[in-house]
Amino acid sequence: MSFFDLKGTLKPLTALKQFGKKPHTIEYPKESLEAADRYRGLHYNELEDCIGCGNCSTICQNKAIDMIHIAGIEGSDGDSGLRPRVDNGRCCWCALCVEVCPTGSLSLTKDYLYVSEDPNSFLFTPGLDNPEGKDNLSFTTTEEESLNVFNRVPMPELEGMERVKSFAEVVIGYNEEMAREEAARCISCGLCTEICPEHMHIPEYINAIANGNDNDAIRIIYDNNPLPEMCGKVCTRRCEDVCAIAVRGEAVAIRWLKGYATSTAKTADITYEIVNPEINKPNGYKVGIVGAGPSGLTAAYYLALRGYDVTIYESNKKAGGMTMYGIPKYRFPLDSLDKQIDYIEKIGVKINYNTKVGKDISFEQIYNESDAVFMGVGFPQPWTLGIEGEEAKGSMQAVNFLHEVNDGEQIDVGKKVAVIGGGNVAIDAARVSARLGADVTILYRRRVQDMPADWEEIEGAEQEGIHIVPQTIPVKIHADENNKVTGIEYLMSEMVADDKGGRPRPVAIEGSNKVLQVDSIMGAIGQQADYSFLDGKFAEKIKIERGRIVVNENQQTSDPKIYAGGDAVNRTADAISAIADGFKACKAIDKTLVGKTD
Amino acid sequence: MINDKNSQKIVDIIQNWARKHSIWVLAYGTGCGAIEIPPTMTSRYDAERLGVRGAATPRQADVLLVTGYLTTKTLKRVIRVYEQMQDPKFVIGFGSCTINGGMYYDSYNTIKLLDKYLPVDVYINGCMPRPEAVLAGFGKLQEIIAEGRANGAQKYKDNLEWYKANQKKIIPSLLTTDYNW
Amino acid sequence: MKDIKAKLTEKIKASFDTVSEKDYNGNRLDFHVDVKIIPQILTFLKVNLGYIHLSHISCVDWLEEGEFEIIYILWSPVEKLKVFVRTRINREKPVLPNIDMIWRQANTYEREMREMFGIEIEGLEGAEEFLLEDWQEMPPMRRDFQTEEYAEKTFWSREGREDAIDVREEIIKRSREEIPDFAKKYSR
Amino acid sequence: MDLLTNILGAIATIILAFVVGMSYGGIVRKITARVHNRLGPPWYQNFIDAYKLFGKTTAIHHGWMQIMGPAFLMVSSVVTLMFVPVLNNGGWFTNLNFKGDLIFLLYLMVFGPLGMALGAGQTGNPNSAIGVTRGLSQMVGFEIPWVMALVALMIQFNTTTITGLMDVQQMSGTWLMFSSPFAFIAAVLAMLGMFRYSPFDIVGAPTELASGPVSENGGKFLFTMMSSGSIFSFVKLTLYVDLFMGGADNLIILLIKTFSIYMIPVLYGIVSPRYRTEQAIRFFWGWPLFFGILAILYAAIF
Amino acid sequence: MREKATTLYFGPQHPGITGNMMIRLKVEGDTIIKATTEVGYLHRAFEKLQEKRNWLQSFTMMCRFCVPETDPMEELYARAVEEIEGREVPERAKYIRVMVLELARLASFMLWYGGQNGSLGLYTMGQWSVGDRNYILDLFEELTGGRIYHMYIWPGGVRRDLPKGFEGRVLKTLDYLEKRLDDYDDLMFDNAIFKKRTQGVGIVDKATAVEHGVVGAVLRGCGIKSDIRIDDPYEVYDKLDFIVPTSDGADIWSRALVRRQEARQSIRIIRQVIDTMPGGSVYNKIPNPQKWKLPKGDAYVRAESVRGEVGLYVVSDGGTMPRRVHLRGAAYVHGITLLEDVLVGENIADVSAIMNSLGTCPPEIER
Repeated sequence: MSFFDLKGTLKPLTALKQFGKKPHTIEYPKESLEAADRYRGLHYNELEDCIGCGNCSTICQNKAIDMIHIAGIEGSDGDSGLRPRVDNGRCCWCALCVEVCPTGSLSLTKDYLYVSEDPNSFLFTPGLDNPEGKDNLSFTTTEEESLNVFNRVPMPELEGMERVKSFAEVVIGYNEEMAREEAARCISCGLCTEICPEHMHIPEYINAIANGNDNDAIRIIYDNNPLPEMCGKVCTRRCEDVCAIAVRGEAVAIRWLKGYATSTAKTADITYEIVNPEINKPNGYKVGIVGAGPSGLTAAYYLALRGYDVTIYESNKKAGGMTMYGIPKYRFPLDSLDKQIDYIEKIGVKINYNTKVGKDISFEQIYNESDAVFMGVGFPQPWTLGIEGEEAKGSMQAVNFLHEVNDGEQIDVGKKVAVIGGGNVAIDAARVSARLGADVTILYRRRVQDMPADWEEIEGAEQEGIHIVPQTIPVKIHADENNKVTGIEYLMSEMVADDKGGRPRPVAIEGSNKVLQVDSIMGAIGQQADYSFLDGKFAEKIKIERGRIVVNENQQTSDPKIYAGGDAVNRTADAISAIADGFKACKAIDKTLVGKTD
Repeated sequence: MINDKNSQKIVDIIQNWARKHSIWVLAYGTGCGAIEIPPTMTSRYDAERLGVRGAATPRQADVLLVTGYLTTKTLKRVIRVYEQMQDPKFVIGFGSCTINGGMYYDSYNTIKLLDKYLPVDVYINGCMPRPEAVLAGFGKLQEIIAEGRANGAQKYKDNLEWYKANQKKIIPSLLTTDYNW
Repeated sequence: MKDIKAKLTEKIKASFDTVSEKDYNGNRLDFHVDVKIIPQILTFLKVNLGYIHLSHISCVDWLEEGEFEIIYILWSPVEKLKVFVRTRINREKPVLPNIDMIWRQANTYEREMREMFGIEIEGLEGAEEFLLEDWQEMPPMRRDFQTEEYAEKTFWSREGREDAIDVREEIIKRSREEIPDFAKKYSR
Repeated sequence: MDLLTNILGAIATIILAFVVGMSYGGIVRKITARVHNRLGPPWYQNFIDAYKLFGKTTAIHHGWMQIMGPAFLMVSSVVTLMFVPVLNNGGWFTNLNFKGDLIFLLYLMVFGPLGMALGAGQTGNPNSAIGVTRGLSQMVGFEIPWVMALVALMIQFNTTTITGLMDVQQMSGTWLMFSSPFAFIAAVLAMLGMFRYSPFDIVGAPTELASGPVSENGGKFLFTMMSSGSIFSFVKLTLYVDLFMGGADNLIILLIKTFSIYMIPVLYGIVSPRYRTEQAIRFFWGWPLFFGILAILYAAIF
Repeated sequence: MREKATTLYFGPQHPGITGNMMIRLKVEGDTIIKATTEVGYLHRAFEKLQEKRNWLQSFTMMCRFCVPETDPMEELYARAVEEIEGREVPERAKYIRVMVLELARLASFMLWYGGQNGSLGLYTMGQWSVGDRNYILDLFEELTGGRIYHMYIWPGGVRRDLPKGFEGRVLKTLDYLEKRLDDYDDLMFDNAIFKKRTQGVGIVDKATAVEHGVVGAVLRGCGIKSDIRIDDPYEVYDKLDFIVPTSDGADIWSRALVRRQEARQSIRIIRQVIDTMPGGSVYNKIPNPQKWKLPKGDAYVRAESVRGEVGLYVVSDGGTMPRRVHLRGAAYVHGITLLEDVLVGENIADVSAIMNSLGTCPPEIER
């Protein structure tokens, strides 16, 4: 230490120069800094956009977020009707809830002042309690930033022009690694299960797949669906439409995942081993089932599990109904179906093939022999186009065409084919025709985006070189002198908004006639039922409206002993609804019969 | 004259005004929220211009800032400190953890509800609250002091047994001296 | 780095025969040793091999295997190598030798381990209570100690949140779905 | 009549000292704040604080001695105030400033801290006890140069009264800070310790002793200490002005002079860390003592 | 009272204590003859809680380990998880991480400036530096959305890219701070009294340092050149040019000198980072957090915080939750055994200064 540290004494005094400077102080109540653009303040939830998936509640490590009912918000398909409420006595402002919100409805605002005397006043429903927060958003997530994985694991498929060379399955299926990765995308909200007609336990089996327990997944799937492999390939998968991830991204591939899980059980025996179904002792009741379609098989399977003696009467030589005969094999290979039918038969279901009810066996006989009858007869009869020249050779119905192809018959469709319609059947017929070597054109009344077929199917068709001509109304089929189809004449149409608020109607434009030269024409504008097997007595007894059998919520027809399901009953006309019908009928039958004895 | 009701009222108003503008905060960083106290007290936000300043010992302090979570070990000291403070005294619960456990809701060592153990006058939400929020909390406290509603200390005295029972539930070694100050 | 590791392994193996090593990418090398030779091997590493810096002591409770794993992490400022000395001890009667005469700060780690895992450290000085006070339950860092249960039992939660509904249950209720019991563990 | 005037005068003096001392405290807080780059409290903040402290309950007692501490402080400040002439030529009430008061004043000024020491020791708080020990040690430190400065003045001008020294300045027209500069320097350096601003605030250092002697005193005790401190600082400032700056003819000049001399410890305090006790004593027994001796030699030779 | 030893409780409620802990001091006069620390006032059982949180949820806890400097903890966790999982981090994210870490260091130095001087009674310094620290916190708020708890560096990168024009604002703030650091020097390092108070106080010599496993500025303050950023480089520190200051005094003064230079080095590093920052993405997305599993394994990662080396040991058992997360803060070593030993023979007036100088941070000790 120096004798006297003058510098050390005087230098600090320079600090006093700060006296004259402007204070740095922000006089808070009078003025305040605006919070940064990313400030993580209080929550805001866009109640309209929120679907109540509860992912925010799950990610919250502090259990700060509750899902509650809010007056005025009713749940519907794809919306649980619940909305998050934040306990600000727990919230740590980490914004993980925002990062995982699949819809992007939840965000944070720049507001942070929340001061109160009352400790019970810190429950806070974002969006409801701070509607003004909308203009004050700070921390939000875009699709890229979000922690949800919005991109589906791409499904390996055959190349477009490669496919048309054979009937090989187009969709190759996930391998294990892909399936795990895809399953890991699921946020397990369960919104999908509500819209699924069968209410399959979707999040559970997806989680099982994600955890690597494929066998558990199979068991969960078989809990209420005996034809999962079929569903895994051709289901209309309404679940994926309401998938929470689908709001901003691509839905979890629920269908493919189900397909993956079931495909891990290679044979019916293995399936049997994995599912290890608990079969009740025979309870002495007999159930007759008309039609071995999805609904009939489902009812049969679950009734058999419950100890019923079940017999199915099937007119064709193979079981499966429309899934067998209506779906082309490149979508749903034969061995896959066989495996499932084998498995169902293993449980103890008897299937009488080539037995047409009404012809080989009378409905009355079944009725009398059984304690309950289930009708899963479907819509085997196609609608005809109802235009001139329809009876010409080369003009056929797509359903019949598919049936024959699936039956193994060789059909010559010629070089050029026109398919009329926009549903899945139309696309199927078109793609099958393409595989038979034809150049196919699809004619549809409305626009492409109005087509009821799956977009994947439409895309697939386009990749396979199929032309789609929208907004066309066929008016006439041209035939040559041998009554062989040579072309189809159609009018172009324009879409006119419906006055009643329905979807726009196509209206033909006069004079826009065009002719397309084709060798075959396939009509695919819908099917109808064939109730000819019902004898007079039953025909009166069973109430039928607009071609559909009328049933109550238990699938019971107007005859309490007769139950019905499938396309002949429901309007959606897809396999999963049929399965749901079968399952419901099974439960109702079980309740009626077993419940009666109890 | 002091017993006269009206003059008592006037005295109260003046006194509350003085209390409102002179808030001495006990320097006790009980939890992580203490990190936002220095910015609040220093040049940027300068709480002193509102009359808020630190007090070194509980005897001199008016406000106990419970800055965040309280471990059971600290709770024991905080209770002791609170009881040493002289009336009128106030407690500000600072941060989410004082309201319902916050991030530490399942920790075996932190309490969840501060108001079970101490009478809390104002809660400031946040994890952690910004200095502005802290100042807003002081503002709220000033407001209720001015209105004469900040009577946490009285509540503590009135419900002493209830508070003591709650405290003893988690602090077996709580000193059982009488609360006589 | 490879040479250093090989040389080190060789030296260790020459002095201690029951040691097995595991190599990792980067500057890390693991030694699995028996608990009895812990003080010797650590002293050897510090004094003879220049691993003068005790970076960390950690304890992992492998409840399923009935063992505690103790990991001593050393660092040599010269060789720039992290050496993990790992040992396993029985979970039922855990005893560990004291090493705070080798590194003074080990005392803190050991006091914490004693309190948090209930591991007895032979000849350890310092107050029994380290982080906790009046603790009466089992050592809290053991995996079978259920902290949420304990917290729920001991500290109250604020009321008013009972109307919370689980989304999955709401959906199940609305669609009248029945989930089999074995599937429930996969619900979120 | 005389008695009444005296009593009223005394009360007026006390009020003046209180108000000025408190305001100075507030202004100091403001100035400090501005050097800190912040806005600071309003200048009347100390009044609010004092009033609030006065309104606080004091429910805890550590025996009579604890009350004695603040009481001693208050009494000694007030009594000291009575002995210090506020303005020149009896411009303000003369109160008790009789002949020979400078030596008496020295004793009086020690009286308060001693009483405080007793009171603080009684509280049982070790921080208080240590604080008091430090306070007394430090007092020993700065008291010596301070006494030497005063002794030098007394020798130089052959008077032991403040009024006498004031008269000397009035007559010569030169302030004592110029006519006996060494004494002034010694006194100013001692003043640094007397005001207990940094670097000599170890007594009540919050980061070490949790405010030291006053740590057990809140509410009315603290109010008493605060007001007595304010009065006492006014006393000390007035004394300095009286002794070295020729006194003041009216209140305005008094305020200006006292304030400017007050700024010395305040401003130096703002930029200084604090000395430890022994460092503080070493400081006072270094340069201040040297100047004190120099002052006495200067006085003796002169 | 000079003769007999008194027991003095320093804390937990004490303005001079850093954080919330207690030191039982046995004093003779003003001299400490024995010091016993008592910690646990801030034990929140993070490590227990993290066993019950999944890998992403655990990340939010990391920053709360030590409040004065939160980012090294986040970075450590992210790095440990990345090491176990083998996850790549985009280059830009690494640069941003370094920038955030250094800004955090700077902010922490500011706090230290305040604490060190506050403990010695120079409150002006605290008012300045803690006030100026707000400018860094403003930057943090802009970048991360939080002033104190950033929760910004997470496994796979950083949460968001830099806002527009952010680099410019950082540079502007740095320019300002650099000017202020000179002011601080005038007030603090040129101050005779500060020198007197700190020189020869709180000695940690080389032998003690090795015996106690001392790290960081305390180690550098006794002449040993050691810095994790150089010795065991992480992120992009090996590509940056900076010096590790050392000083031989082994007392508070030399540690202060070391820190003073380190603060300037931090500024230098940030400038370099901004100059050389590459483009690209900042975040290698993690899978759905609910189902995010890490392979079995463990990792021990270290970083250099203001207080010294912080280490994090993370064990994964292959599940969605950590098996064990164990933090070793610099204060864990400095705050208990070292502090107890250093305090013996010192004056009680210096306790607070020594604690600040050693970087005692109770939340880091107790976790």
